[in-house]
Amino acid sequence: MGKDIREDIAWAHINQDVLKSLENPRPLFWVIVFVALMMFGVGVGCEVYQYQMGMGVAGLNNPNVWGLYIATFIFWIGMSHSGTLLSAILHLMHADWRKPIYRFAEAMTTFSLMTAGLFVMVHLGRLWQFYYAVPYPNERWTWPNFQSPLLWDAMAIFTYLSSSVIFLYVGSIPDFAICRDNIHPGWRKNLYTLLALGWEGTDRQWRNFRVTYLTVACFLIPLAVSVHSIVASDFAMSQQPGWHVTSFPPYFVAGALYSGCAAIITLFIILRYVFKFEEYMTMPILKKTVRLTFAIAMVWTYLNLIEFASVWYSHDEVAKAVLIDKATGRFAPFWWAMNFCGSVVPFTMMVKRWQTSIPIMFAVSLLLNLGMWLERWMIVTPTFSHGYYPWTMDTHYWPSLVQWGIVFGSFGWFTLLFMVFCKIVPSVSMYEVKEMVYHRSLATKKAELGLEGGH
Amino acid sequence: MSKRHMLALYNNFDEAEAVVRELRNSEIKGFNAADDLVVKSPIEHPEVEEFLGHKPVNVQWFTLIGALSGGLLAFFLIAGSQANFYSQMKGGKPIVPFPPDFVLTYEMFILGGVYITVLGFLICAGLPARRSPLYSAKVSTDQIGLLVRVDDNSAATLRSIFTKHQALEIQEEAGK
Amino acid sequence: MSVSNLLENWSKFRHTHPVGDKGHPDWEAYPSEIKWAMSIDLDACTGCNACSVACYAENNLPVVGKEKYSHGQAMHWMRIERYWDEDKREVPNQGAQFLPMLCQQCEAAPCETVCPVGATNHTEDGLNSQIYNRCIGSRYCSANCPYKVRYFNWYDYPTTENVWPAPMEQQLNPDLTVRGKGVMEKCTFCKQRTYTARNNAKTEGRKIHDGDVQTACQQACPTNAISFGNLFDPESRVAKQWEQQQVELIKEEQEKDVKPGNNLRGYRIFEELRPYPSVMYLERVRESDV
Amino acid sequence: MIENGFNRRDFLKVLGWGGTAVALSGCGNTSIENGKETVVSYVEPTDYQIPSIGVYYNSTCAQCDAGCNIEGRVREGRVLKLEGNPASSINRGKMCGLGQAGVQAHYNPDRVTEPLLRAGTTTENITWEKALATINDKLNGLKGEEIAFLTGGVSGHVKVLLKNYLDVLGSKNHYAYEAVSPAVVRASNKKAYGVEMPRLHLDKAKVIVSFGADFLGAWVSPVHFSQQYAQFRKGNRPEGRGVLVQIESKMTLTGANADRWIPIRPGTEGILAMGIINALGVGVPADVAAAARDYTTDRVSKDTGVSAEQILGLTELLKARSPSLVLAGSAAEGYSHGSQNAAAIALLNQVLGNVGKTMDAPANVQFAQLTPTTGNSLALNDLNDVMAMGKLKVLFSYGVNPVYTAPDCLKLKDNLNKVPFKVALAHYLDETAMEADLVLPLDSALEDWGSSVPEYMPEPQLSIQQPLMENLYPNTRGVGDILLALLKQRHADQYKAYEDFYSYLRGAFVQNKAALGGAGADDDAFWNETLGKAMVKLPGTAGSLSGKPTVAGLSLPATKASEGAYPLRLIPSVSPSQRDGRHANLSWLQESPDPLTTVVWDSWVEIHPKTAAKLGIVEGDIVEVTSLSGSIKSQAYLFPGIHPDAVSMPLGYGHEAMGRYAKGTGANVFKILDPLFDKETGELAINETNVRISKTGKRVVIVKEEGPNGGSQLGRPKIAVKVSSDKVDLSKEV
Repeated sequence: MGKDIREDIAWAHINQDVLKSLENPRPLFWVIVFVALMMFGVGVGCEVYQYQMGMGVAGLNNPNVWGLYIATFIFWIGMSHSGTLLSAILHLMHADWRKPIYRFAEAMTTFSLMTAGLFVMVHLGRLWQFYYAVPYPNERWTWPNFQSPLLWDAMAIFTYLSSSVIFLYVGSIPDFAICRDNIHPGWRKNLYTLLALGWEGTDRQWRNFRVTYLTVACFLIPLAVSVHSIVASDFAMSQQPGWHVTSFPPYFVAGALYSGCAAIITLFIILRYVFKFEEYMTMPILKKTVRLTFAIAMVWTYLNLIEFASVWYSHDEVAKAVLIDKATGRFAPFWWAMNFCGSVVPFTMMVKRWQTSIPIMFAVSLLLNLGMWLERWMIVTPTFSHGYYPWTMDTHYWPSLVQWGIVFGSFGWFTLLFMVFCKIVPSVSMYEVKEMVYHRSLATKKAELGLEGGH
Repeated sequence: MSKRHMLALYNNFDEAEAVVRELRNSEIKGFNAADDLVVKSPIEHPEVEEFLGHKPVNVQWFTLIGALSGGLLAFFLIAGSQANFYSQMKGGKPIVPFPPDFVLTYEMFILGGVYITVLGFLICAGLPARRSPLYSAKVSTDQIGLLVRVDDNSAATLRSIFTKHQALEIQEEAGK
Repeated sequence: MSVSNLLENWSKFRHTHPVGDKGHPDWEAYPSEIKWAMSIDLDACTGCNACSVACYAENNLPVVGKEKYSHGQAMHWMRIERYWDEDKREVPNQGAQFLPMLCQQCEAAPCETVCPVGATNHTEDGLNSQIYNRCIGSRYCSANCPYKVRYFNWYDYPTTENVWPAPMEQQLNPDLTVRGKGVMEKCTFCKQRTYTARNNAKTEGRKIHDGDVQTACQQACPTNAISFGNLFDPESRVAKQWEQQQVELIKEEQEKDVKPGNNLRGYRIFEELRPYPSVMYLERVRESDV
Repeated sequence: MIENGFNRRDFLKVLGWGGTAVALSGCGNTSIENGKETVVSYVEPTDYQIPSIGVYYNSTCAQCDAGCNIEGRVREGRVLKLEGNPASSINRGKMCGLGQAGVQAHYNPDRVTEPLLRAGTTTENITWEKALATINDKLNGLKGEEIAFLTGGVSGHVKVLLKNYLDVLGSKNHYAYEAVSPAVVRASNKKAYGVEMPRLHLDKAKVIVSFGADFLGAWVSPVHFSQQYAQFRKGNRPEGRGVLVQIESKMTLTGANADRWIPIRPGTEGILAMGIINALGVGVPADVAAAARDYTTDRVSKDTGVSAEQILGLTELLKARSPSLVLAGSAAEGYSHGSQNAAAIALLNQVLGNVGKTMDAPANVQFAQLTPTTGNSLALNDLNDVMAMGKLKVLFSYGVNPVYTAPDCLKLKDNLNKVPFKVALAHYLDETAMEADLVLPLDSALEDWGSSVPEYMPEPQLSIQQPLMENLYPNTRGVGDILLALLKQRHADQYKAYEDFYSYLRGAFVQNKAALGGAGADDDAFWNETLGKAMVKLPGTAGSLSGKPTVAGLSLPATKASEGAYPLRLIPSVSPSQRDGRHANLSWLQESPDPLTTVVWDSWVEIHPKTAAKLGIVEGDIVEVTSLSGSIKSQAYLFPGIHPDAVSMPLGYGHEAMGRYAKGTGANVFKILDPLFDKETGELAINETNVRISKTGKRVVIVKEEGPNGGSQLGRPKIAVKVSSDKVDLSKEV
């Protein structure tokens, strides 16, 4: 069992430790960047081919008009939610243990949203006309269709992405100032000078900063909920069996938080190892994150069961048939794997000893994420393969290598963005760690005084 | 009378607080604690506000205006464009349907709110700003800075107060 | 944007379509006197595929070839489905059942509302239009179509080998486009024909008569199983058939179906999903005395 | 990007300005500026070529022998679409898929465009002068019997010219060959009714019992019969809704539309017909009754596999509802006792008193020289024998593809090579044209002039085939023009008045205008009016059906026990779109799913699920179908609509040449047919071949329209709904 952050850690030491992560990349860093670049290259290659030839090369067909692209899109959108959870919700709740880990979680939000946005593009049959979906006054005198959940989706993602970027940036300004003050002169210093906007930590700046940060956090919470509800609306607003479910929005939101938390555990472990952040990303934090994840896992499990139950007890025979098909048909292995990964694997998190076991939690978090990806796939594909119309059902459908390639590439893209982020933005929020340490030491002091005073 | 800036660095908030309280209580000519004193700190510390006395924050007004105008803009833009583009007739649906418009209004409400809040933050916090000449990188590390603007005459008084409270460092700069 | 336009259209805030198939209450004021509809008599349909081939000829449908067909990428706007009886009979001694399935031109179409760019809309003559130029290929319409009768251009068929090798491109009908890759397409009720007929009627200053326009499938059908026309015109064959079969357009459940023992055979597929399809089918009859 | 595929500029080139606005509104790059060809506007448009307005010209469909009257939609000089001619008594404005695909035959990318001369292994393009001169050279000094013409069924003025040419050459060798033809039924009809093709009135029958006559799919004149069928099914006609009973071993399209489809053991159709006669009891002439006495219901049931209950039920139905119509089709006639089957079925029809009610005689047409010479498969046997003996020196072939359609056992290809000079008049380089020494490229049916008299027509008529557009290729010629040119080589003086076949045809019509309903009219006016309609009524006298029920010569063989080595009967099926394979290169037809199996772009082996289970075959298994004469491989399709003792494969697939869409698509069933012939007519007994099925171990996913549910509606209500006739009131229907 690791120790929590030492309360007597020197603030200068915090600066040093974190700033170290920004400089002098280790070989491992370059290896990861290279691998990520290769993966991304595969994805780009597949996309170029698909762009040239048409969507047919993705192996999509008449009933299966959406494939892995939409499933993976939801996956990435979902992953973005944990950043908001950690930085906004826990911020409002004054859970100080979020402080060392929220920065990279927020970055994850931003980058997974950017990745998700790519999938919207990749999915379009006429990518070169994507701007038709953008609402702006134009010479064509046309507007997008505001009734379409896809448009709500685009709008929600745009709002979410830009708000997240702003949130991430605003929250990093004091840290940029630290970087500015400590980094050797050169382009990086200039960059940080620019990014810090002349931040000096004056009382006026801090005062406004606090209110702004709180306000944006307040906005982000309903926004995050609305984003995934809207993604759920893409499905729930349609008439298709297996999608037309009232509980979809909360189900999606829970799934989103779930996959995001799992991803945070994964990244937590990786960053902790790569940047030697053992002092900040401590075991108690991991433990808290794991417990939170477990709680969300149970919420998700519940909503998952609700979904099955509401289908099962409805009189919608077709939806029921889709459910049976999920459990017994061609996609049954994946469906059962999803249930296993999503609802059974998290029970390992109940074992106290394992909650802080790095290898176990790493494996578990990966499994959870796999389960969440499968969940999205199992939402999208079986409904297409087994829709209302018996004649057009298609059980032979299997995504082509192009689809897999682009999905694969998206992980490379995400990793690449994250790697670049790690070297530019401090992945641990220095000033907030200081705050945390400060408040904790104050509390300890008070407690000691209280004890001495005796009542 | 020319003014000069002085920056004193302290190890912790307690010391800084003691200095500020003393400065606020003392009557130094050409120095008004409310206007001429700036506390620079590496972390946000709510108590700073307490010992500095109440100072208003106006960001929320930006928020209110931003959110409302975002929402209104969205609704009228969407409803207006739908009503203007009659050919987008959807079987079984009104030309201007409220439920979907509400979703977008909601999103734009938040978008406007966030954008204008941040704009308000920049305005209220005076960012981006030139850095003041008296700045120490130690402030962003672990020390508390007290930046004062004072008449040349009173500089010595202040310096003595700073020193009394074990200032780690005192920087001075001739004023304008 | 213009204010007058805006106010005028705002005043049409409530939908103009769908309206009752008996005609709009204020018929004169109604912008369109046309609601195209179809009825298909499954007892007459022999499943011969003539309609489907006619559709290929009329509407520039690409022939995708074996490989793409095997991937489920066929482009037949009009497909003939063949069903067997499901009562576990050992031999299909009542033959097969054929069902020509085409876009049902729903009045409350699930596809229309979901298109992000408004590429599929409702026309004044009650069709479910598809604007190829506007389509960005999100395929949401197809995802939401319960009948799966929307067909996506998975490839750029005009430049695909052996789709229209020279000189086959000369057969293409210039009255409508050849669709490029990435757009959705579907049955239009032979839009080019209805449009011409409406124009001709307008030129001659008269209303459309029944028989002014035939769809390609209807025209080819050797057994006249398909009838097509204006549902608002009480003289049209299609209106008479709907009337006789007591099928009403804006109903998710027909009154006759609630009453037991009706001896009518008109029905619409997935009526209960409330898309108000414009195609009525007549049940296939099988002799009870054999 | 694929080169030389579709070129938008080509598409525009023929359009002129009028069409560009419409044509350009599609998607993708629409630049026409990068081409160097000139777009010519119609400053002075040709008559009837109004830019962007479609003009309709009447003509006659040449896709099958039904000879439907069509109208072609022509825009900017291109024919775009074929539609039925509403004035026609044959098809009344309707058209089948096969006919629609006629435009694809016209615009086919694999047409022969130049005369080809083969010398050894090399092929060279030659001029028409050289081609005709070569023919003349080769014919010089030959005796009449050394020259032969192999054609399909022909009629009209081409037939006249052909006969004239053969006369000139002193040859009597005109072999009219159709691989799939109702030749046995013709013969038995001739015997029973006195005519080969009596007129049928399906619309007047209350019951139709069809022994394998696929009149809705591929039999004789399907579009015409479909129209009658639609009437027959109408609940509001005086007779009420008709009942269709189809008896066959493999479900045809007609069988799929039957109220009762009765699978029967292959070859026992005649026995069932006799069984029904026996069961009828009353009203049967004594001699017939005596002959039918042996066919007790029990025995018939045992022989045919049709339950006694069903036989009696059917008998009752026929008794109760009269008039009825009993038809014999290819499924019944394709056996070595096919004529006997057909005779027994005709006998049943006669006994039921349908002659004169639902069946009557065709009119006797005045111009006998124009009436069709119908093809049969006997002709090929005869020709094959002659070739085998090496007697032929020059063989012309037109409209047939015997190298493809002849069973391997005939060794036709070897025998063909014994003919020193073979001329093929061809649209495509099909298998036969590949063997020919000289290939003469033909105009498409939409470019050519011609006239025809359909074999089956409700009213006597002479149909005109006229060009719907200019020749796509400068060096193709019409068959009439070729014959005329060949005749001119011999008798230039007699034909010098006719510059080309068009003037010949016009002359022929104008000369007989009085008989063709144009008495007293101006020549030009008559001709123009005739062309406008593209058909004229032929004068004719009412015919009558002769003959009364007779059992003379009727002997049905006992059913054979299935043979050990080849236990299954192979029933080659004639699909409505592929027929005998002559249209295999039309992509619309390849992509148009088979109505029953919904398979596209390939052939298949229909096996009853029970049989398949016994053999361990599942759908998609590549199976080898082996007969005494050879074997082919194809994919297995489990099909409930087939007798368990039979397997079926569609004809028309498995071309080795003919073009990009036909070549290599599926397997050719003709190849493995055994040399078994109908005893009376000598026709190839197409259903007589026995086969065995073995798995090859390979399995594919069948490419078909039908989804994985195999045509099940999964219990969803209201998709394709069927209702029992007592639950519905049809009499008030509109």
